[in-house]
Amino acid sequence: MFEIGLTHYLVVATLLFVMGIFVMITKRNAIGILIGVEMVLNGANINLVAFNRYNGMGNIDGQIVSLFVIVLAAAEAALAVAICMNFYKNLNTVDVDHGDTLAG
Amino acid sequence: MTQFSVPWKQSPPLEYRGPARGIVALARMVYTMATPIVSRFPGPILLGAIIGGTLLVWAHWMLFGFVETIAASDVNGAAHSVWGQTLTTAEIGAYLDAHSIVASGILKYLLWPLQLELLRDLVGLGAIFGLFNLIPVYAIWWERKVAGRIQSRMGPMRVGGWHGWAQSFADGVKLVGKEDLVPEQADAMLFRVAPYLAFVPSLLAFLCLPLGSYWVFRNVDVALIFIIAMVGVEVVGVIVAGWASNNKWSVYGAMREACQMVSYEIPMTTVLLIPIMTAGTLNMVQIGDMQTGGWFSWNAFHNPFTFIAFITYYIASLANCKRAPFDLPESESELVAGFHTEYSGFRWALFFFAEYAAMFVVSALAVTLFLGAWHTPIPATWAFEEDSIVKIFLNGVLFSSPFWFIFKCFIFIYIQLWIRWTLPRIRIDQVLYSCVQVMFPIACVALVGHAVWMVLLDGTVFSDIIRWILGLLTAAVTFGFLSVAAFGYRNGRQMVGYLAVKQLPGA
Amino acid sequence: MTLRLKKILLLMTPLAIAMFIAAAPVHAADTDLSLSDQGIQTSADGGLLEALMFYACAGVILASGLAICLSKNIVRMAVYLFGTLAAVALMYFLLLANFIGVIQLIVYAGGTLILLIFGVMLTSKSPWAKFEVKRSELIAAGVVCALFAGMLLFVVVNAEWPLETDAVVVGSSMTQFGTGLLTNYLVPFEAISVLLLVVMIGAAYMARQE
Amino acid sequence: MGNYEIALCIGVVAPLFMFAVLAFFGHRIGKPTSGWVAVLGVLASLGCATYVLLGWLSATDKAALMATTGYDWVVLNLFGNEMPIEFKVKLDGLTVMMYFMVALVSTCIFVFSIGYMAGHSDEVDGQCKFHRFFCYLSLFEFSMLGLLISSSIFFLFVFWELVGLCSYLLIGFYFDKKFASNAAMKAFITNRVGDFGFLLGLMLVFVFLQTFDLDQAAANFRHQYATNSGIFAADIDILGWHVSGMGLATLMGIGLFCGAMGKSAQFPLHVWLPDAMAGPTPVSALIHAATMVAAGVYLVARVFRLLTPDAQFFIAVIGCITLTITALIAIVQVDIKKVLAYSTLSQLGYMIFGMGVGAWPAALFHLITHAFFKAMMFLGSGQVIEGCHHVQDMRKMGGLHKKMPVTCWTFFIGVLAIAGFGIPGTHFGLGGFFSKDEVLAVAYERTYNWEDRFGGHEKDDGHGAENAHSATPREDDLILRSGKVILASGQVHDEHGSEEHDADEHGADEHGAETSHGESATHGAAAHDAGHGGHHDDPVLAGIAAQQHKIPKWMFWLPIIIAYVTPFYMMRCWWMTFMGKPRDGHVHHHAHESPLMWAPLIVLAIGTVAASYMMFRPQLGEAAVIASDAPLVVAVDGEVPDKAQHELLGLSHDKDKDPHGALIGIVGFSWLVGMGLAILIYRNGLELAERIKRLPFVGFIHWCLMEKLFFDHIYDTVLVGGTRVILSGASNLFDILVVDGIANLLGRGTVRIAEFSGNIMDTGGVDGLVDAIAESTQGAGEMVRQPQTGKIRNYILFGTTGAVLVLAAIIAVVMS
Repeated sequence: MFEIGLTHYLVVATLLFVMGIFVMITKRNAIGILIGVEMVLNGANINLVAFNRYNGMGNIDGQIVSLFVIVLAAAEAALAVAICMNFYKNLNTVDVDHGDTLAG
Repeated sequence: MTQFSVPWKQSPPLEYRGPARGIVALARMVYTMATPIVSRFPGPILLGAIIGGTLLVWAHWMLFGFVETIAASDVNGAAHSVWGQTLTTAEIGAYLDAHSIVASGILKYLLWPLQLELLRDLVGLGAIFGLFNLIPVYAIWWERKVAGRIQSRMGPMRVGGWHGWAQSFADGVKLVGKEDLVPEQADAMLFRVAPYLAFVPSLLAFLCLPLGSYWVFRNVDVALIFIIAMVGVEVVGVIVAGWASNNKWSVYGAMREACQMVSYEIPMTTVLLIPIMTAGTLNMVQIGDMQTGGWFSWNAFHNPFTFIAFITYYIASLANCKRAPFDLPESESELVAGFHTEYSGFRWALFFFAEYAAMFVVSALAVTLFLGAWHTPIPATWAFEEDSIVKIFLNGVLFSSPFWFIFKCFIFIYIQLWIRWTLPRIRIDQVLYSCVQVMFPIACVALVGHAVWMVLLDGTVFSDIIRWILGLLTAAVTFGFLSVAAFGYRNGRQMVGYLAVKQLPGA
Repeated sequence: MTLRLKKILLLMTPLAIAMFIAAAPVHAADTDLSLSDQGIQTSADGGLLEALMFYACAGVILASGLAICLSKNIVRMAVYLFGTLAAVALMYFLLLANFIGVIQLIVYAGGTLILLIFGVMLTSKSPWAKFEVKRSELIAAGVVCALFAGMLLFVVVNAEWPLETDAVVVGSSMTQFGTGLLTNYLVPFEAISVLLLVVMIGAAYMARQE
Repeated sequence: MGNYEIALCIGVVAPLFMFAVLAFFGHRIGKPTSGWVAVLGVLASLGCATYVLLGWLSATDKAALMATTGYDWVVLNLFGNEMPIEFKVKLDGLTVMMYFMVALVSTCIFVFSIGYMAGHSDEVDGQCKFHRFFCYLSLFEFSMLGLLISSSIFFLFVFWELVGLCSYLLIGFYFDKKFASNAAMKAFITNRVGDFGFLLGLMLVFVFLQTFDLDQAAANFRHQYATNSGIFAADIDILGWHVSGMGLATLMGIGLFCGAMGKSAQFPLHVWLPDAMAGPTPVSALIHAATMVAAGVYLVARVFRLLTPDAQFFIAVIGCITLTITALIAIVQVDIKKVLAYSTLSQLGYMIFGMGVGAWPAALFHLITHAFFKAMMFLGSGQVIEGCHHVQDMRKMGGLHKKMPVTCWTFFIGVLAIAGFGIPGTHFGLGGFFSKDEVLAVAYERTYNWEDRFGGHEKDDGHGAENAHSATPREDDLILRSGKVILASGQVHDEHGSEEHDADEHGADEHGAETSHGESATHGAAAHDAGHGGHHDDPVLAGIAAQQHKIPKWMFWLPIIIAYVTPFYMMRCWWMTFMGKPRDGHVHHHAHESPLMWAPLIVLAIGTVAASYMMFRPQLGEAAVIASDAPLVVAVDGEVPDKAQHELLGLSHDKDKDPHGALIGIVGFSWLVGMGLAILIYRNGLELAERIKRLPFVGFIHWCLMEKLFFDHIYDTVLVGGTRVILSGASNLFDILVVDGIANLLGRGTVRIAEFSGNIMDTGGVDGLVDAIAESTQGAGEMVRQPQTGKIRNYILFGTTGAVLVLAAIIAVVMS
């Protein structure tokens, strides 16, 4: 119980990941979906760093990859917010359920 | 003295619930009981506060140094001597065992708190929290005095005694006693949380701020980025506050704050890369330790690019802690009070604490990275070398102590105040223009130039010549400025200086 | 609901301070003779303190995550996300990844989150605009996610991870990051820089005024 | 880094800084000032160059100066070992001289440009392009100087491409003119062809020599040759063509030379340079006469140690062809800048030819003298063009010497210099007289004196009893043979050390004796291997060079003939422009010259005269040659005062075999003949020339030459047209045969089947079946359509569901 190991971190990461998916599914606001994506990425990142800590063979590859993930997440957020603004400009709402004009 | 009578009806005492009740009662008690005492003995209390604070920090340092040494001396030769000799817990234990002292077991037991980091951490936290609270209190008082002098008036003079030194304490007590209003249409939860979101990061930044080689709570290898991150995170609180107020002026303030902060972080971080490149580390203690040996060896005078970087950083830092002329988020002439329009009482005070602490933090970054950190302008080799306790004390105060650090920081805080009360506020588009089209190119040029300089010129005689020229130039400008100010003060008895006094109407 | 979340969030502040104190590495002398002298932690404290910090951290992460799931207000969600991100950063400190921790703070909490809130402000018509989700959808999502979480947890708990118990656990140093980025990871590093440029141009293009 | 390296770097960076200033603030700085800003940058370069040059000339221990430290720019982990790509400043005589030359010439040209561009820069929509011009020029200056100080081929390539870019930008400076933008594109594409070869050579260097550093590469090359490993051990098939190790090394050399072919506009790729005259005239002077085109020669000089004899022969052939055809074309050109362009091509051909035959210092000497006088002449032509209001046709000029005396007489100095004016047998002469003479002298050696010098020794010593001197027979063989090779003065100094060199007559006899024994090279090589690791005169490369071919006779006689042609067309150009009677009153009336523009001309004229005598100042001559990295330089000094020095240079003692003696008879007075002929023909205007042109066969030749020997037509037809034809033909064929065929087949088959079975099926119970299929399809579509809600959240939900199912399946499989 008081000996914290890899599994503990993985459990937290898993829960965060699944909650992110839940957020993505249940939020109709585009920004809300973005928040869900960030949660998913964070969950994955915890995994990377935790594996690096407990099974890292003395190097920091996991941390470098998680650094890349953070940077990519920032880029993705910038682009996604721009997309949201465009969405808002075109449809006058950020409700993603209105973005189904191409559906058959 | 004209005595005012109260022309309106006295409002009934406000009703408070929960813990606020106790706090308010305490505040009232302090106000009623302390005011007569404070106004009667202002000098001793001020002196006592300063000495007490210093002693607190001093004790913290001693404890640190001692434990530090004991912890570090396991590495061969790395130990610094405490009181003239090196000690480790192992050595002490071995000594006790070897001499078969009767009470060795008990003594060893008594030594154990030294190994418990929690104890010294608590002491350190106390010191930091004290520092964190004292700095805004005196900075606010000082700002009012400076503003007064710049506007040819006296500023607060009453509370306390000598130049109203206790004004901020009185204000604090007043603010705690004020009613905690939440607008009806506001998002109450976020409205209440926001001040803490602004306040806590500023406090956390102090954890990594070194006031000396040993005067640091946590010597973290990524301290510099951590502090920048904390300064940047503070903005979340401001935005949330503006949004949660449900007031269009507040939202405007918050939006301005958001885009201003995000933009200005880029040039600021870019120029901060320059001292990082020079030092090759993100560890603030190491960066500071590299700048020993007088003001020629300070990073700002390393080459022209670092000098440019220093100035660029300082301007960007003004924008980053929303000081004039970049105080768009709270511009009182357009937005009432910007993001904290709806705030009152203690929560309002939290924002001010955050702001003034952030001012100190960015000044401390400027000092640590560019202006020799805690080192004296004159080389430390000039220190007294003898062992008498007075000399050691002087040595500590004059040559390697937080004295210099805080002194330099307050110089920069003073410049911030000075700018605020002399320069007009600029428009938001001008703010963004100056960031993207002026500061950022300058920062990039300085970065590239510094890199080239480091590769080509470091360690050559050119570099030294440039360094001397820059250092002497700055010293000459500073000295000349001080001379002019002193001359003006001497002749006009006014802070604003002789020449300005001559121009005043009626002079 | 709101009251409890408020208390959780208010509890976060002293908690964050305490956890940073405990998680930050042991400071040492100014010479650079060893890793610990450079402020780099060589092993976690272990024991009770670490466990307490971990549980506090995990608690904040999960509580604010849950709050995001349940919240209807987008700005509140963003603020809860801030709690998650900060707690994840603290978790990185616990995992001896100081640099990743501060980068998480500066990029995620300082940059991405502000961008999100900015987006919210620019796109919301009224501060209280809410989009309700159908109950059936909520139930479906809940069931699927619960199943997913259960299975993943089952795998995570039952899997036997190869652990290096005897290897020395060393915290990351900036030198390692620099060398790594400029040798083994040079190509992704360059690719990401190009990508960032593209994203910058793309975002500016998409969000421009017509 | 020492002070000199830093000075060189500052000199490189200063124009870059000015480039940045002009790029960002140029439009604010304004019209004349931005030019002066650029001049400031290049003056800084000139100051640094002068500082370094003086320091270099006065230094006693040059080897110590050359030992520079570098910085690892990036460390590649390839082939299992670490390969640093180093940024290092190359500091040797070649760099110092070239650097100084480039800085000086460009300073003059920058100043000139301020005057010139004042009238030429407002041509696009009234938009001021003045600062843009100087912006590009500064960038070019940066790239060119950077090219000169690069110690690694990699950085050399980087700067190489940068100068190419600047050339493109500046040729297309008047991009609103169709011909200018076309010329820019042509130059760029042609250069790409050459650079492709360069890149291939670079890859071979990278793969086989495993380094980019020039010195290191040369050392590796030598080592690989000595041990018969690496590239020499390669035995590969390229597209079924078997290539031996030596062949691959030759390919590498030719590949590297391809870059020079592109930049220096050598024979197959020479077509871009005349078109590049579309750029402003100062650009032509700076880039397309003095510096960038010479960079090709510089490149060959730098990689000389990596060239096999076959590669050298290839280079010589290319140079020979270039110098011949372009000089012939130059005879008939009427555009003043075109004449200068073709003469530049011809002179570049001389340089490349000199490199190819091994006249390393002579070619560089010619490069430097040529840079001065050709830049001067181009500026003079710019002055004329500016003065005559953009008239470039020489037929409309004439009699300008009264209107623009300074231009006229400085131009005349240039004509004399390129024509090789001088009194044979004395020290009186100008530029080309000395430099071209040396190239030709070496060619003479290689043509007529080669066999009898080396044939005998190969038999006697090569496989003889002296093998015991060295480690491997292969190396030994080479060393012994290299001892007989004529060595450049600089190399002689190196072998004996500088102190011996100072005592000239003492060292000379000794050396002469040693040379005949064939041991001195062994001795020197041992000393040098210990010291510089494959520096100047390593015996192995010398050995490679010793296998050089005896060049065929036409390769000696063609340059000789062209030496007569050159004075002719240059004099024709000068006379048509400045002398005689004015042929166009309007043009003549407006002609004038301005001080800002003729002052640089005078500086360059002085430079021309001074550079002519460079070889005779021991210090300067050494500066160009000493301690530079030519492995084997077959050099014949222009004038050899006494017998001792004669021996020192390794020339034969007999009077009848002295190349200079022979050359006096052959080309000594070529300048007189050529120029005299030109004056005779053009003395009285153009009538005589017209009459000559009307002669039967001459007319045909004239037409051929006017059409530039059809190179452009050939390229246009064969390459461009061929590509078009092949592609369009192939696509047509594909369309007709494959696409149409399949479509027709399917269509026809469908029609047949429908005809055959349609009636039966239709009338049968097919309708019901079809209806059933349609119904079921629609039903299935409806069913499938349900989850396709178009809502992103639903897709995520379905995706997650899928993941859950897959995970469940996996768990089930694993658990069971």
